[in-house]
Amino acid sequence: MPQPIGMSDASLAEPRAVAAAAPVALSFDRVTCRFPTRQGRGESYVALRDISLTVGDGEFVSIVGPTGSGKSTLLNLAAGLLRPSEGRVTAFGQPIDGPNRRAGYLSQADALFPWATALDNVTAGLRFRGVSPAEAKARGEDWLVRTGLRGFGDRYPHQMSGGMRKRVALAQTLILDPDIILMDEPFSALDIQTRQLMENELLELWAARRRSVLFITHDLEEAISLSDRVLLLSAGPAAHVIGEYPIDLPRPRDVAEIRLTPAFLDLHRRIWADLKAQVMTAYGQARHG
Amino acid sequence: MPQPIGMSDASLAEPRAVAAAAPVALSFDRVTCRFPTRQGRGESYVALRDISLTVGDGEFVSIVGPTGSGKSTLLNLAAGLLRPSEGRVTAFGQPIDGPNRRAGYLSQADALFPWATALDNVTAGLRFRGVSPAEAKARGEDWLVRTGLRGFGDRYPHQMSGGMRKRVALAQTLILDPDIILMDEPFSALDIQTRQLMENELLELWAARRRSVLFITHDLEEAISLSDRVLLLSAGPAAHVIGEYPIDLPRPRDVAEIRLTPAFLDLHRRIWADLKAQVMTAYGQARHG
Amino acid sequence: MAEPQRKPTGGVSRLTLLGLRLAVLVGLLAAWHLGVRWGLLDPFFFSTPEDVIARTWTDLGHAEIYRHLWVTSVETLLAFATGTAGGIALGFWLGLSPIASQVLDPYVKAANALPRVVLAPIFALWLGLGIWSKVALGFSLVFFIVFFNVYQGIKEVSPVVLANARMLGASRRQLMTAVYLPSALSWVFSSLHTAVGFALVGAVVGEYLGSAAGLGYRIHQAEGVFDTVGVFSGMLILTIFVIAVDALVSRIEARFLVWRPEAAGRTDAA
Amino acid sequence: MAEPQRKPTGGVSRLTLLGLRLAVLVGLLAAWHLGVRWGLLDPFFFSTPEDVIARTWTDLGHAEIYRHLWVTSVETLLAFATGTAGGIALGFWLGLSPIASQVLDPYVKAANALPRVVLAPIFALWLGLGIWSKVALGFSLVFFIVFFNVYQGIKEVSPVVLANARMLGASRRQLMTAVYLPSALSWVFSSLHTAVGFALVGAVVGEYLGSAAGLGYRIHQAEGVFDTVGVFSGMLILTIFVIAVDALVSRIEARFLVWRPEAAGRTDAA
Amino acid sequence: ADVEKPDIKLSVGGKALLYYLPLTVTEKLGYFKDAGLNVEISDFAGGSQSLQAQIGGSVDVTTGSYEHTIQMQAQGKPLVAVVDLGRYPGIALGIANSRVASYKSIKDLKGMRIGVTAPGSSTNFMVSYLMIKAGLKPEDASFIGVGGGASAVAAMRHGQIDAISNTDPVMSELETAGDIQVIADSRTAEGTNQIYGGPSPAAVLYMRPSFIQANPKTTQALVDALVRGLHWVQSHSPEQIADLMPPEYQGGNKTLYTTAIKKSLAIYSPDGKFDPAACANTLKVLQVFDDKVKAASIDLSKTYDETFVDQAQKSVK
Ligand SMILES: Nc1ncnc2c1ncn2[C@@H]1O[C@H](COP(=O)(O)OP(=O)(O)OP(=O)(O)O)[C@@H](O)[C@H]1O
Ligand SMILES: Nc1ncnc2c1ncn2[C@@H]1O[C@H](COP(=O)(O)OP(=O)(O)OP(=O)(O)O)[C@@H](O)[C@H]1O
Ligand SMILES: [Mg+2]
Ligand SMILES: [Mg+2]
Repeated sequence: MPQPIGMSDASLAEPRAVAAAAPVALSFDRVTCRFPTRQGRGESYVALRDISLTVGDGEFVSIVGPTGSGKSTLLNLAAGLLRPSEGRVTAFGQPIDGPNRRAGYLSQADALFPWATALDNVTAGLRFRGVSPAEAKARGEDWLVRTGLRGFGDRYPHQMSGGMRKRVALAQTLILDPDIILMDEPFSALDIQTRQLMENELLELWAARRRSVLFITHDLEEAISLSDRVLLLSAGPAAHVIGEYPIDLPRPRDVAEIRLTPAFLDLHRRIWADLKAQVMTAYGQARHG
Repeated sequence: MPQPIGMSDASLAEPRAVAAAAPVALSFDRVTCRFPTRQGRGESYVALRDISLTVGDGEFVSIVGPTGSGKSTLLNLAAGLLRPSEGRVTAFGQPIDGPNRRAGYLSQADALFPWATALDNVTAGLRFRGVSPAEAKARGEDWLVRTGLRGFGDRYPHQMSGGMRKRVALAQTLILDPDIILMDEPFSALDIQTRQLMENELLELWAARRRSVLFITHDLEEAISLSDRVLLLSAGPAAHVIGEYPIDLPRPRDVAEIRLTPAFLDLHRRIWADLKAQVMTAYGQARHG
Repeated sequence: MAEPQRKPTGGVSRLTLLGLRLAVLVGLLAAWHLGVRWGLLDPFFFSTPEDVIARTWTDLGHAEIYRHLWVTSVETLLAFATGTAGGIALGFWLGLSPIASQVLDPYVKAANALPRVVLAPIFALWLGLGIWSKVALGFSLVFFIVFFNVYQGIKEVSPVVLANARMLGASRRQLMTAVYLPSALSWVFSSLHTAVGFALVGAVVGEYLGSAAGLGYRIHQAEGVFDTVGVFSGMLILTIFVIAVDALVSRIEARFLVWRPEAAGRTDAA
Repeated sequence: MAEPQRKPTGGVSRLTLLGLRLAVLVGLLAAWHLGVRWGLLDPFFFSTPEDVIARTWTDLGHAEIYRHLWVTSVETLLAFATGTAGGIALGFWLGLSPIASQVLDPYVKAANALPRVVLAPIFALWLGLGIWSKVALGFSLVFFIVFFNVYQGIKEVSPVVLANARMLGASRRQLMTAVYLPSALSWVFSSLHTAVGFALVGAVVGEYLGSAAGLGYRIHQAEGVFDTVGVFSGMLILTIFVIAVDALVSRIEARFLVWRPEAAGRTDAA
Repeated sequence: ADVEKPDIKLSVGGKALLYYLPLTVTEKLGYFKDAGLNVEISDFAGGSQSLQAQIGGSVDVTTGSYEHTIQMQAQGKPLVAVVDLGRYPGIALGIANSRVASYKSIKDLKGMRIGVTAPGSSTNFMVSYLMIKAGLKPEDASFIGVGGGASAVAAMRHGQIDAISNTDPVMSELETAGDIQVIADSRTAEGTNQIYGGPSPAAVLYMRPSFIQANPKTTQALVDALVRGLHWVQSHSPEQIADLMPPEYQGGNKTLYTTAIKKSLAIYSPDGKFDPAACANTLKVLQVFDDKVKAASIDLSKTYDETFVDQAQKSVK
């Protein structure tokens, strides 16, 4: 079961320095990912180059980075929906081949089943696992309430607002209580208030069960207030991890209150400066270079 | 052409008090919008009730409100893609019947043509208007650069990241320079840095041509830093405008800098308090009642 | 209580619709009648609408026709059911197994191109002259139509939704029932509308080529004695029959596809 | 230079594929051969694979067959082209005009259910005995298959994308070329794969029912004198022909649908 | 030869059937060419389709059953036969071997499943006629359309029918293989006499009267060529005839084909002339089954025109 993976090579970011001793939930070992562009012409775009990182068991890791840098790609690799062109990805020491069964994945795009109601969407995973319909319904209703969707259980996706659909997707993933939770901008379609409610809900859940989380967001405040560690991805092409920031804020946290503490503001300022530089590169590259 | 519309009824929010004298780009007059739910059973859900609001010519108006309150529905009405169940919507004094030809609409969902490259997507509107291919290409390339997508012109939507697609959609709408710009959370998929760059780009453009803008966002700071006026929508069902906040910050603004001014912070605090109350209602309703 | 309307076009009242449909029917009949009257259409080949309707009316008054209709219906429905089931099954198999699909692709296409009329004797040989050889002929038409659509429908399943189901732990079987099947349903139904017609064609042609009963037999008999009225009246009965079956398919379709947005639906749904 | 791979299944090498296909072919031929050998299949009805191949081989060495093949090809391609064009045109019209579609719906379905074989004399009457009556028969099959799919394809257009195009100022015409057509393309192509086969069936059956040349004519002749070898060899040639045409359709399809994600594509694309 | 219309379109329903053998013989020997004609032969699935092509005007002339001229006269579409290719219908009725033991007379057809080429065709009529003569009603048996090729053979071999009424080569194939016992045979003078009480014209060349009026010389040339063909058939052995036919007609089994020719040889008219009594025989049969023919008053003399054959007797040696 969980075993640390020995790695001997050096890389720009050295995440193992932090997590090496702890059991490892997710590990990227010198992963490179290329996409073919222009069918048939053999050209390709290097999205990620030589990424090494780990997520410890029970650790909450966030990834921030400029748009288009490769965050979603990274998450797809962790989910086992993409295979790396080079290097390897392991979950609890097992190489990932095909969908990562120990992970739950909330994707950036709308991935609800359009032919199922909100309740049926939320309970889909339970039904796949053979949970009895009655129990699935009860637990599903509970999750609808938790995500503020009480009474909307019989709506089809096209009858819900963007934010409502996102919350259904959230409930759909979390109801299964997976060992590894992969989330790609889960809260970006929500207003700030609802978002904070959801963030607290997630933190509560995480504190109770201590699952491993890999979390992608554009909101640096969100990243800091939730995580144990924030990783900064460089601008693409050939994105790699260029910064790693352990967040040593005390737990339990309230995401609204913690933002006002000086320690938070300090961390925010530091990461922000690095992130800004990255975005300027990305944008400058695309715009002028 | 632009004429003020006389309205005699009273409503909770009185937007006309501000904009009545100026020419009116967009006007909602006691608009109610119902959706049938559960096919065939004749039940219906009242999304918006009795909404009256106006957007003056050249005015930048933002709408904030809890998720699921009816913001997108409002914008669909303004775009002429939905018809109100009651009341009427006019653009420059003309009732809207079918797609509002004077408006550009950036929808919340991914609405790019999946079969067209980024460049072809950006220039689609120009080609519909009979602009020569060469000119369309030149202007399209220019917009790709402006949105930081130089060199990605030949990618298909499925080959781009979420943020990249959103920027293509932005360019697609703005390249046509419509009289009324309707935007539904255009920047929520972008990281903060890129978002600020895009916001400044939008402000610059707006300052230069003085188009009317109706802007939906979840980010209150964004709403304040961009707008002339912020409208607050109540939680659904039967959402209505419960607050209206003229933003008298000086122009031109830099969206990053203005957030640090005391006037901004003051406005932010006021609106935030109201918004928070709304969200708590919405969430409480759904969760407990 | 006006609901938000999507498009100015669309709904006409049921009555207007019926009126328009009748107008088209009357127009067609009038054109036919006048065509024969004015000598543009030779009654030897086309008969006249009044004769055909009169004959159909008398025929429908006799028990005899119902025996034939019954035989044809049974054949049609069996061909439709088996062809649909077979097409869906093979469509799923090949749609989900890239290797099998690549290997079998040329054979499926070749089989689709075989002229069924030529195969009729072989069907008769294997399945006898009773209803089964007609069912086989109908099957061989329905099967391919359904197959190609199901196969394509499988390929069109949204990769995002599919990946989501995988991550939620769906087994292969569950993927099938929970993702592929509902997603491919509109493809399936589209093919069924074509297939209903072809099932009937298969049954009738089968009867026409060799049988002892059924509408195709009657038509063939009428044709043998150059009784055009009989031929057309047979086809009229066929037509009425197939419209009834198709209405059934449409009703089932509406039942299965409740979850879809209307034509010009929401613009914030991805 | 491995690209990121999506699924462990999927690609087998071209050579393996060819090998597997050949294996299936050989398997089929062996089953046939042994079936005849062991008396399960009566050679009177089934001939033997070696005879069929030998006959096909000799036939292909004579100029005669190419004349027939040429006639059939021309008919097939014409039926395919006209049927496709007609199906797409009507599909678009009815797909975009809800009133027309509701009014004409029963008539289209009725027409689809008419047994074409019975109509063959009328086609001959109107179009003569040359290739056109065969084209008409093929047309009447292809048309409906394409029509129903195009019609459904139009209905499946994403409302979000459609609304976007409207807001961008697309005229009705432009909506058609810029949205409906590309969006419905996969439906169209799916129908074309079925349609190729049916175009050929139409042509061959037309020839079979009455003609002076073509592969159907040859098959009919062979059948009349119990020349099973000739019947099967004719079908073999048909088969080869249709596979070639279908490969062409697939190639065009690949060309038109470059924009699609592969089967298990991105999960952040809506 | 100077004909009005050298390019002639001819329709036939099943050219490979022995019923139409003289046509193929004439074509193969090049007699049409000799007469200055360029004949394009379109082959149809059955006689009624080839008749429809004639009525529709798609073809100029047709080789088909003499019955058609009567049936069409009843429908107001006069056709005129100009040369008789077959004296006897060439149809035979056979009983499956398994039923032979219990078969005594036509009356025993009652309750049987009888295969005919198509419902309403002359193979059907012949059986029905026999049944009526024997005091049965046609409804006493069930008639199954089995076509005229391999499908007919299959139906009999696989026990799907108890009796079969068909033409050659189907009947010869079944007889040779010992599947059936022939009980009525209109391939011979004697058999035809038994069934109809005299000969009854089978295949003829017919056309619309207007065609004859407009193209008398062409018509004469066609008749001349076919009469030459008939003479050739009379003066050659079945083997020689089989050799003349296109190789694919033999279906890979020359012996069977030759046997079939031998069996059918008697049905071909030696001179192409019409026999009024025979024509009346045909009418008599039709009046029993065809309501339209029964209702109409048929002028038999308008259904055929002997002038061309008579002329041909002089010119063709
Ligand atoms: N299938 C593909 N084909 C070609 N390029 C691709 C493909 N998928 C992703 N890319 C490219 O890989 C890069 C990274 O994409 P990814 O979606 O991982 O970015 P991201 O960091 O998630 O961005 P965002 O914050 O906008 O969601 C982008 O430049 C994108 O264009
Ligand atoms: N077609 C529909 N059928 C039924 N209900 C609908 C339909 N469209 C919208 N609604 C309902 O109307 C309400 C408002 O939806 P809308 O999309 O306008 O919200 P929103 O303010 O844009 O939310 P978000 O911030 O999450 O995008 C929601 O409760 C939604 O469920
Ligand atoms: Mg992403
Ligand atoms: Mg919205």
